Amino acid sequence: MPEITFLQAINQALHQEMEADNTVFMLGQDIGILGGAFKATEGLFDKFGRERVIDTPMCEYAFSGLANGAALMGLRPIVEFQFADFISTGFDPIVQFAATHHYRQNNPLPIVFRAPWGGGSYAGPFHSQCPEAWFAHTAGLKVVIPSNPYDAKGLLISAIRDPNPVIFFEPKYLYRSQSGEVPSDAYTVDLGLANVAHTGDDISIITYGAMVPEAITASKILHKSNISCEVIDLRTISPLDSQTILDSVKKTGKVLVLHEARKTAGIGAEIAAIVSENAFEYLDAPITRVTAPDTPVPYSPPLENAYRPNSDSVIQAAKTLYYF
Amino acid sequence: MPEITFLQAINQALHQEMEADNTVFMLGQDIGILGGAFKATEGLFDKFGRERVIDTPMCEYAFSGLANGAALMGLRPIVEFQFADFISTGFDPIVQFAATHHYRQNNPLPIVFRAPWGGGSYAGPFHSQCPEAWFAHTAGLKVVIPSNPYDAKGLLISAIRDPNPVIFFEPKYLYRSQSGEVPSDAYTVDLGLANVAHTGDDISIITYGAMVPEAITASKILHKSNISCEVIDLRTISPLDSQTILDSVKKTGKVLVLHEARKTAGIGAEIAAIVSENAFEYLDAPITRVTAPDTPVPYSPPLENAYRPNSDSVIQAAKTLYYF
Amino acid sequence: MLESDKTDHIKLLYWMMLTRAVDDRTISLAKLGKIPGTIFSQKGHEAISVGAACALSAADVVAPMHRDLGAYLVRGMTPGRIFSQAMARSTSPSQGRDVNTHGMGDIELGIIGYVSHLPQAMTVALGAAFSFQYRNEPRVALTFTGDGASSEGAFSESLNLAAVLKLPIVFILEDNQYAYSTPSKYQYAITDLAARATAFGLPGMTVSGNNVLDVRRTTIKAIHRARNGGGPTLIKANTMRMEGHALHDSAEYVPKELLDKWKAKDPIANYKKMLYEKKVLNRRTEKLLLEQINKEVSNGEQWAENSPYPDPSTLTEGVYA
Amino acid sequence: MLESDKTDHIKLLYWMMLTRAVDDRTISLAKLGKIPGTIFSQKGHEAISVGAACALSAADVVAPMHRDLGAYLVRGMTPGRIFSQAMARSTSPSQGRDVNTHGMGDIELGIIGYVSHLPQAMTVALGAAFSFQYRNEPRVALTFTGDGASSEGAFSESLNLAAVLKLPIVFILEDNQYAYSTPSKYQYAITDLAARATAFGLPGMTVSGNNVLDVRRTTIKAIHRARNGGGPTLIKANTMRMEGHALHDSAEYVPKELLDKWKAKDPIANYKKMLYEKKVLNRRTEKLLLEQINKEVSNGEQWAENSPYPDPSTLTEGVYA
Ligand SMILES: Cc1ncc(C[n+]2csc(CCOP(=O)(O)OP(=O)(O)O)c2C)c(N)n1
Ligand SMILES: Cc1ncc(C[n+]2csc(CCOP(=O)(O)OP(=O)(O)O)c2C)c(N)n1
Ligand SMILES: [Mg+2]
Ligand SMILES: [Mg+2]
Repeated sequence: MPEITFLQAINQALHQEMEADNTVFMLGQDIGILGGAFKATEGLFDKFGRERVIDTPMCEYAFSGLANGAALMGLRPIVEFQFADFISTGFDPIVQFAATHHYRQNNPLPIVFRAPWGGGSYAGPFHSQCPEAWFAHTAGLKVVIPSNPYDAKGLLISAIRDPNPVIFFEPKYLYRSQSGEVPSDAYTVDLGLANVAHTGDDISIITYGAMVPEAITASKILHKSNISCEVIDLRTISPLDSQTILDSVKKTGKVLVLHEARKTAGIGAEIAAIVSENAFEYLDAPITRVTAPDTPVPYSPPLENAYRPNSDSVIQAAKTLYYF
Repeated sequence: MPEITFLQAINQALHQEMEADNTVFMLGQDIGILGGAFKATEGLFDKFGRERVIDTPMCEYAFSGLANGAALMGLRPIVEFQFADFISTGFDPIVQFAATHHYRQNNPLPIVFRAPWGGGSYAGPFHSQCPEAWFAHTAGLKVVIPSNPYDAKGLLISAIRDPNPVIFFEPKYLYRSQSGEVPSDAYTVDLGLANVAHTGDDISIITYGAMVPEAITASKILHKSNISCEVIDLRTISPLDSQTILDSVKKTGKVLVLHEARKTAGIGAEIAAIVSENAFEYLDAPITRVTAPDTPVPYSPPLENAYRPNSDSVIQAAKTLYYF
Repeated sequence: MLESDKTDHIKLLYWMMLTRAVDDRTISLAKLGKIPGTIFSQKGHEAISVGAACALSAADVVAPMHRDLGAYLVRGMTPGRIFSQAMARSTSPSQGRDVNTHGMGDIELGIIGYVSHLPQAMTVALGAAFSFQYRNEPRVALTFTGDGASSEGAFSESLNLAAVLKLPIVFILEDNQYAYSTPSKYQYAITDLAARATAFGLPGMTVSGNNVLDVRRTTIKAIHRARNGGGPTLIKANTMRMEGHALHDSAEYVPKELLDKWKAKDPIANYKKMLYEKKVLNRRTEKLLLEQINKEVSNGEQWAENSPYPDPSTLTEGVYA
Repeated sequence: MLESDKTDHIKLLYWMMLTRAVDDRTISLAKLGKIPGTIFSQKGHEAISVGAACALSAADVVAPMHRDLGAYLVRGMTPGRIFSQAMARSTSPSQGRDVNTHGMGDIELGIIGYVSHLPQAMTVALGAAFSFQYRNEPRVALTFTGDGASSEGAFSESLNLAAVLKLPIVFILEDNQYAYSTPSKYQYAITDLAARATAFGLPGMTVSGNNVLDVRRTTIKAIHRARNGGGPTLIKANTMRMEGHALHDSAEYVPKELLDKWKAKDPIANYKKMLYEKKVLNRRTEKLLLEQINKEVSNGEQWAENSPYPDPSTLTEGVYA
């Protein structure tokens, strides 16, 4: 299998789904001629033209709403937000219309809202955000965050084919830093299923996105200290795969939740709640959250480095948990 | 002390703070001549005029942004959203500017964003929402939800005097259904402090807003079955008063979290996480969440009645928890 | 006058009368405590929603707002389903899940249900229009908004995006001089909202919103333009909201003289008068119309009342497709 | 020509040259790897940000966007603090917490820091203007936005709200023909964005954004109007973004001829030429100016480089006031 980057995997999924299904079209800022701020949509404009790859004006509200209407009429829009940070500008059409439409009106709305997501590149408070919890708390949306090129392609194809609105966040830190083997043909990775990215017995590290490689690195290092970690890569943040989480927790009895989003009312809180609700008797130690603190994402490297969890912070927390 | 309604308590706080401090002004839709969709601002327009009680055009984005700028220049704006459901239309200025400004720029932004909040009145998916978790997950905002007339007045006065942006949600279900003794003079109830609304030994019911009276009712009924519940009224949702929560949990060992917002990644998840992180050894049973399900708020009475928790659902869950 | 023109005139009258009858009956039902939620008064808006909707072809779609009961009826939504929606029954377009005209969509009838956040329906209509353009179908989207909602960013973004993409869409702006209690002077600082269109590169027209023929004629032109690749149009229809904003609103903030002035312009009474003068309408036809409408309304009410409430066990179904 | 006019002309030149020098140096620093984040090119925008900011009085406030480096300098932000912000040091206006010109506010200097979400600065400026009106102070708010950002709902809402409340505010729309890679024709469907103003009830004017005197003259008029209760004005300044959108952007999507055409209109070169012709400027003065600017820039760079990074232990401080 060819090795490609995370970014190329995304690009491939877009190319192949656009080719396979002519109801699929894309819209967003600078996705056409430029190929996107990160080049995720490179080559699409040349191949499919402005009819299907549309550089919109700056109007996150209207173009998200347009996607709602187009999906309602049977198309499959893929909306790109230039950064996940700007999804708050198109918030209303997503949380009020897209999320509630099937429940209220019984018509499917197959839309993917994509965005480069997360920190690690010293891009400051408005180009580093992780807003997935807002959407996980909003019933009716699926939320997907892949952690590697294989999943990125397979999950994106699944998201495009899904009949529901899917928020698809791409850890931009991994765009070029992560490569991996990816089948050249189209394939799917099921939404709603977590992946055991690393097996272990002592601690369950439950995480997603760009923290998965950190967790795996940490696990390998911890292994040398005879601490065996299981890494659960959630992949789909909403709806959560409680089964896989609980299976792991029942085995290890110790839980470390890890994410680069802020702590309070984040996904980690939900996982802690699910575990303490459903695997109480299996727990041998307090549930530990390793997350960003409750601050905006600071720009300066010493600050962002302290803000964003990494393998070191995981190792430290895992050791405390292990020796609890 | 005179008995007044929840709504009158809000109205009194507004009148008194407007009188006491001429940097306080209000803006929103239909708050002037009409006195607000729920009459919360009644009499203010007559007393203070359009200079200080401003009926804005329909533009949640721009008027929230205006509040940001006015606060930056030393005024104390109070913004009313006609319903909490419409705060998503003014989302950007709140979560991007107001929430981050002090951290980035070191200037205080004393703003109150008020809104009638929550369900129970068969008002459907767009006039019943409980979006507090979005804001609790956003660092830099305070989030306050009172449960009775006394707190409503005292907390609103505190919110107006606070140097930070405060999201102030008013359970509209309680507006007219709840009366209580309220001092006629201005007074404050500290932000960030939970209230033990009912003392007990067996189960800690941690809740807020319109669920507090339900919890108290349930506690009284459970008392007859010799189940003694402690009801913690959070009052401030962000930042949370972990101390009061943990003190109660350490005493009872059993936790029931109760809210009318949706379950996933809600405030209940955060409380479960805090408890399982910090009071693990004290827990005698799984943490139980009694919340609305992950659906939009349905209109039809049989549906909304099933959607929204009440004293019956609390009693049932508490019994299960007690006999665990 | 041709017989077909006569029928056509009678039809317009019928739809307006039916709209008012359904509105009136809904208010009565609410007063009887049979409607758990609130309802929005339609009085004054009948000629706009009916006139515009009657300009559509069967394959077109409409994305109405909360004063467009007429458009729902014209598109084939039965009074029964409308009452059922208000009465929160499982037979309603939203299966009892959404309130009053919110979420009262039926895609088979070409009706898109709106969410409360105004004027979000405009953006959804953009998408419908886009899908027609994308598939090269000669179809058009029609959507409605209010004078108040024209201050929202979504309104301007929609006009701009429609103009840039040259979408086959027609926007009707129902200027009823108030947004809830807020009069126009606190809402905008220009004299004619139709000017907004020009600023975004689409034609803006003004019609008398109390004249159903005027509304229809202008909408037909705009739809024709849109259908033939000419792009979007904004039509501003002037009228007056003749009741409170919604059921509970006594609207004391509206000057009585203003209401009196507009009462004389009632879209139905005046149209009827004109039809009498033109001898299109006579007592007998009017009586027949009234009987038919009464029957439809009563049957609808009956049907709705006999419809079951949704089963609470279905509460969590259908969040996802 | 009066001596004071000469000084004035030299001052405008100085600010524009300083703006470009700081911009150039920032780019060099970035290429040396000394700037962790990205930066936005300023070339082509100097006359707008300098000309408009020079129209303000000391007590007025300005809410710039990302191509208004000149406005920061004119208001008294030192090159050192600007470099410090880019280099993420604790001495920067955001204490190293915000990136490039984002959050580079200093309320003592009357500068409001912006957030990335365009054109949200306009709405914040509304609030500053509102506070002046509220307190009956003869002060004015000046804010900037781009052609691309004019498609956002926040732009239209701001014009409308300013007009309705008659706020003392001036909006400068910097039309540089592109929003990142998106050319005007994909952004809007009218020929002159100044028309937007009229549609919301405020005057809209167009100036040459490459002529600092034209920009300043028109802004002074608008500010005067605002200060005297005349309400808001929109000024559209035409220019061309002469480099990529930001550091990493080679802007191959911009036709070379377009750049060549605008190169000939360089706001600084042409102004300088005019001053030479008018004998306001001579080689000696230019040399002195350059020396002074170089010194300021180098000192600033030095100061910034010697400034410490923020202490990670301060990470969670100051979330609340
Ligand atoms: C974004 C948003 N804010 C507030 C409301 C609450 N609201 C419902 S109708 C209405 C007034 C609408 O006025 P207009 O657009 O003129 O329509 P009209 O009701 O007069 O027909 C308001 C403020 C809303 N529906 N959406
Ligand atoms: C709401 C929002 N969406 C997207 C972006 C990303 N973005 C940053 S600058 C820019 C282009 C801005 O164009 P314009 O307003 O013309 O200003 P210019 O950069 O040309 O000066 C975009 C799309 C943003 N900052 N804000
Ligand atoms: Mg109106
Ligand atoms: Mg531009």
